[in-house]
Amino acid sequence: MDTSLLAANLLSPPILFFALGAFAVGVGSDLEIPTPIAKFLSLYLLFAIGMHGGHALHESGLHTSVLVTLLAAVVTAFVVPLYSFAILRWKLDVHNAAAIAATYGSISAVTFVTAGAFLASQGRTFGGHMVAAMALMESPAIVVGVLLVRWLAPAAREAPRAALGRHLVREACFNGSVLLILGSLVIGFVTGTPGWNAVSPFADGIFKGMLSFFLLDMGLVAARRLSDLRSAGAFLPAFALGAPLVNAAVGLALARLLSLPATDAFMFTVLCASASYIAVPAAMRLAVPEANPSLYVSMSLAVTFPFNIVIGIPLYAFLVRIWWG
Amino acid sequence: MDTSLLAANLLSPPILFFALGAFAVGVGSDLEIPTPIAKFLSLYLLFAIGMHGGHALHESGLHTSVLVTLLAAVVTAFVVPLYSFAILRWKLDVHNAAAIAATYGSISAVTFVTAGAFLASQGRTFGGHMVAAMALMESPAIVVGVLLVRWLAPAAREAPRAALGRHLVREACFNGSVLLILGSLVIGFVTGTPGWNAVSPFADGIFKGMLSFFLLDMGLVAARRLSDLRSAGAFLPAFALGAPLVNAAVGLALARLLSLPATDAFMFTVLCASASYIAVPAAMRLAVPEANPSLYVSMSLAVTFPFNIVIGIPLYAFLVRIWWG
Amino acid sequence: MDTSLLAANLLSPPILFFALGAFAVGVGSDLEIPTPIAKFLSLYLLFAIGMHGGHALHESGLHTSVLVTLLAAVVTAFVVPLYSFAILRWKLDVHNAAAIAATYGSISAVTFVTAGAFLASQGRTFGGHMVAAMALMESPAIVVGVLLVRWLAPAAREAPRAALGRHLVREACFNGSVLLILGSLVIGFVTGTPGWNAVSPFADGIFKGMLSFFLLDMGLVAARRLSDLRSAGAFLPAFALGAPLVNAAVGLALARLLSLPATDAFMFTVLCASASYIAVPAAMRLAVPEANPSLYVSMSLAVTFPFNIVIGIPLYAFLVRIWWG
Amino acid sequence: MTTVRKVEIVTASLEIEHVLEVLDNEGVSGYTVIRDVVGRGSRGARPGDELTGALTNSYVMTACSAEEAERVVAAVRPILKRFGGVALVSECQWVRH
Amino acid sequence: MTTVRKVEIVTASLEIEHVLEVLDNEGVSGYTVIRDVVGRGSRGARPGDELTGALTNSYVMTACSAEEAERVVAAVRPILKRFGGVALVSECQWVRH
Amino acid sequence: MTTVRKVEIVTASLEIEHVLEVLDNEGVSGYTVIRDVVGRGSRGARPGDELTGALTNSYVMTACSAEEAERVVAAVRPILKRFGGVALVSECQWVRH
Ligand SMILES: Nc1ncnc2c1ncn2[C@@H]1O[C@H](COP(=O)(O)O)[C@@H](O)[C@H]1O
Ligand SMILES: Nc1ncnc2c1ncn2[C@@H]1O[C@H](COP(=O)(O)O)[C@@H](O)[C@H]1O
Ligand SMILES: Nc1ncnc2c1ncn2[C@@H]1O[C@H](COP(=O)(O)O)[C@@H](O)[C@H]1O
Ligand code: NA
Ligand code: NA
Ligand code: NA
Repeated sequence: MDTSLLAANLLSPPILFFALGAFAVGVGSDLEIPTPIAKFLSLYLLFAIGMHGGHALHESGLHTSVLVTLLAAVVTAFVVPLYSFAILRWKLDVHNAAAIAATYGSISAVTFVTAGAFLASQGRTFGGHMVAAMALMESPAIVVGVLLVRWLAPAAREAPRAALGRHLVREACFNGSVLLILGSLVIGFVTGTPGWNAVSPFADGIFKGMLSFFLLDMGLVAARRLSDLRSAGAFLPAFALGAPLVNAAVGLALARLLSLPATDAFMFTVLCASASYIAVPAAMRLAVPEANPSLYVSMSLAVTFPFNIVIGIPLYAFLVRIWWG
Repeated sequence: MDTSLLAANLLSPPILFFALGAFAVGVGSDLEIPTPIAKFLSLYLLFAIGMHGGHALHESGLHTSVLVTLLAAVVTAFVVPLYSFAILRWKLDVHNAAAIAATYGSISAVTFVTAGAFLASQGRTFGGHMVAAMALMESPAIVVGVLLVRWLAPAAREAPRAALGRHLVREACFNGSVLLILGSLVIGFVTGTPGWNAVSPFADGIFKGMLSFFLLDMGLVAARRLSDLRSAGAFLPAFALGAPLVNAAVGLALARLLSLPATDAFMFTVLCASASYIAVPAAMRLAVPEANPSLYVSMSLAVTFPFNIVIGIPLYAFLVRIWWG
Repeated sequence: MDTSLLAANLLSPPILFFALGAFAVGVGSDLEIPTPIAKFLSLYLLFAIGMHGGHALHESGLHTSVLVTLLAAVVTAFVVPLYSFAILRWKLDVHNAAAIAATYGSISAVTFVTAGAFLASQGRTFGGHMVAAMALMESPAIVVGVLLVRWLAPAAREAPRAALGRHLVREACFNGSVLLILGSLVIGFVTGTPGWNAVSPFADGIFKGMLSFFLLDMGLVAARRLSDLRSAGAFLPAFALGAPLVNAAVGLALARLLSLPATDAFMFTVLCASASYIAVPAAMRLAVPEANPSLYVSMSLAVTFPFNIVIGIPLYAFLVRIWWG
Repeated sequence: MTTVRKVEIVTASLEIEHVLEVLDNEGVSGYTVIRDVVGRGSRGARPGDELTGALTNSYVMTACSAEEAERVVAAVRPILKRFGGVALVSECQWVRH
Repeated sequence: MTTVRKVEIVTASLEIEHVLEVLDNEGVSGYTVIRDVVGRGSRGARPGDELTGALTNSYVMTACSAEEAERVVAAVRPILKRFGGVALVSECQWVRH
Repeated sequence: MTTVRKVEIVTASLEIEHVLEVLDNEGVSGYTVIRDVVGRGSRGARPGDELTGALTNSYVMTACSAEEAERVVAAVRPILKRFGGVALVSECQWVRH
């Protein structure tokens, strides 16, 4: 792998603040971001990403090629949790396998924006519709995860079917973070350039700084979580490192097949490789309470997320560069 | 009414984020802004509005015409709660009538800034002293509301008079939000251009973004509150829709009488039409605990506020355009 | 003292917002900044100061003169608490004397940035390594304070020694605020100009506004604290006013001896004169729980901090101007 | 002062609406909720540092009659069984004003 | 361990200073306050999502002697009567250190 | 429902990790923590408005057996002695699910 890509990624404030957070936990520091602030930063990022994507989509318009990409994104988001489940069932019960499969089928918005910042630091941009793709990839895995449990876990079959449908839609589509990013995307799209100009000092100007701050908190939380995986054996950490690679390969292949432009292909690959730690845990906690959250949250937050932002992003960029030329 | 004004208002990020918040509650989403963040955004808006107005006042200076406007504002703020009380007494007891009258006699800073953003989107500005007018219009209604209760509610008459005076001044003038906006106004005035340059990236640059975020929260809270009014019959919702129209008419007439410039007239009308949901509820909760907060808060927040920002603002602008030419 | 310096300092938004906060407490207002927001603002300031200093250090490079200044800073930070302790022991027990000595040996980052803003308002800048000096001056006083207790307080001698070392390092060097400012400094240094450009709208653009907001909260907290000192006699308030003057004199003399440039000398003097109210209280609360936090926190926050930002800063600037010419 | 039962329930924040519905249905005169408490139990830690509320608890307390307490306890038991948490019942004196 | 009374009071946040003054006047040895709790009672919901603290409650707890508890209860009763809220008294063991 | 002890501890937030370690060591089945409570006691006010957590308290509650309660109390006593705070023990019914 090209070391300049690795360096470009590592020498950025967001990544280094993530490392600082992890370091703070390692040395037993009492550094702490108050919970309401962490939640605000997370809402801010969704707001900013959505507005940005909506504006970009407004600029580029809705071509057929855009629609093809969006379709591919949705299909991938349905397929990834299915094969992940098959692999996970090898070692885990239905509930945990389904919850982890949903986690890896969905996406991480912060991984996405870190990849975007990585591109931007090289003066490159990606299509605004990739944000739409991201928003569309959040929910399908939740649906798949819940349905897998309903079909395959004996006890769950008895639960009333009516409630299921209503809950499923609410959790999958009106989940707070899904709703905020989709809503911001639509608002960014319909308010166009005047709307973007009005909010861009907030949504764009201070973005990297807010992202750095948020990643500081992610570093703290991820490092605290790492210990939860200690007692879980080697299978889950291995899955948490292997899944992004396999899913990235799937993403790359699909992007190649659809002849996406290089930067869109890169962002799509990152989406496939990333795993959710906000929307899906919230949904699984309610829909599959039998699964152990410290497993799926820790795998995604403490292993896959750091792996992707530190090694994955430059690696996927390297592969795209080779393959796309 | 001119539909282009309606569209200009509706197609702005703040209004659409308000709608997104209301939509989120409607579909049962778990989207939520942490309470400390909502409070921070609200303090931020007061800080920013105050600094902005103080700076504008510094630029324009304190003419006689400015002083006339301020005087008119104060007089209106004493008169509106009086006739509102007379109407409300028709259906309500003294305590609730007084609390609601105070609510409608005072103003809403967020309605004011939304109107300001509406003007700005058309490349127009208003006089900085209108912020001073706003600040001066917050408190009189509190004084009137408390005095009405003291004079007309039998039980309250026995309470010690000494405590009343001290409390009344504290609640009316040193209420947190009144103090912050007045204080920021004074600071913006005395620090002049260097002061404004120092804080403007914070107080001005990110303003529209912060406002959008705050309105998202207002949408959530307003929609949750709407249900509180269901059991209250038709009178209160009708008052909550009628009062802004009547008060706007009073404001327009007075502005015409005083020959205010068109944009100042518009802002003054918006102030008259708006109702408080921060300063007054806090004061009434303490001074008139017998009144039911879910009535006055809900009317103001869930009916009058949305009415004003969605329909009222373009309507008042339309009327000013007709009348001022 | 030159009154124009005093005016330049007083007529800045941060100082006036501090006064507004104190005024709000004085008149019994319910104005309040939510705790998580205050903590966020405090973390933000450390982040911004650190990144800014790191970037400036990157621009200027690490000369010998820089290293000499850093060494002088560390030595001062070890010496000040020693003589402070000697004075304080005259009236106080070992525990309280050590805790207060540590408080005055360490520094206040907000005093430092207020001084920086004062310079900036006159179009002058200071060397980025002064931020490094500040970060290095936070911890030594904690070490000295804890060791003084261990050596001189009879009961403490029995505590296990092993735990002491580990705790001491953790409290002194990995204390949340020390770690964040040092970490940001290093990140600002290694990411250089691209890093700074990425975060500067956040770390620099909105800085003065955030600082004003934070000082509003400091004004509130300081004024509330003032009453804690009422019952404590005249010695402690006298120390809280005298210590900054004595320590400033030490700082000035040392700066002169080392021929620091005028602006660096000024900032160094401010550091010496300032007292900690974040890092040291947190450390002392754990390491010397026998000491009374309402003494050391109140002295530093309610007396020394306001004294420094209102009178101290223009006074030290005046002295530097006289001596450096 | 009347002798009443104090029922205290800790469960996942995401389930708290559900518990409050139960309280409303059983007709208790009121309740007090503390949001975002954290803890540890048989299902591991709920450290509350999650970026959503997925891993925090909430605490609900209601003062009610012995019969209401029994009905509340019966109605929340299945929720606690499925989503985890504890319910504690004790006796106390309610100061009627 | 000493047998003491635990007095728990929930009332409007805006009135809490008033309650704390009462506690200070009655000479209890200390108290613990949880700010910004929410709830529902005879005066409707206090959902705490207000943009000021106007509609949130606070919770105060003090461990004190039976006599102090009686005096505290008598003194807070009028506050609760006017501004709403509950006061609960129970018995517990205080671990003297 | 089983009769258990409820142990409630309030101490400095900075010491709370220490108390939780004690609870883990004594093998209680779980606990609930409320962070950032404020108060006043023999060591003065802990108003919680500090810019760090240096002057706030935390509250921990655990439902456990009488023997566990005794061990917990014995183990936290030195912490409370050094850093201040209170520990209260009462009896209640635990709704086993
Ligand atoms: N013995 C206990 N005492 C106090 N709180 C408990 C106890 N057990 C569980 N909890 C609380 O209930 C939550 C869920 O418990 P569990 O379902 O056992 O994991 C925990 O996170 C704690 O907050
Ligand atoms: N039965 C109850 N149990 C617990 N908390 C209550 C109860 N009744 C009222 N409260 C609390 O006291 C507040 C004011 O009650 P009220 O004055 O009855 O509206 C409510 O918002 C609740 O937080
Ligand atoms: N009698 C009491 N009742 C309730 N809480 C108390 C009591 N005494 C102390 N506390 C709490 O424990 C903390 C430390 O107490 P102390 O060590 O006595 O200063 C106080 O800040 C209160 O939060
Ligand atoms: Na994925
Ligand atoms: Na009005
Ligand atoms: Na110093």
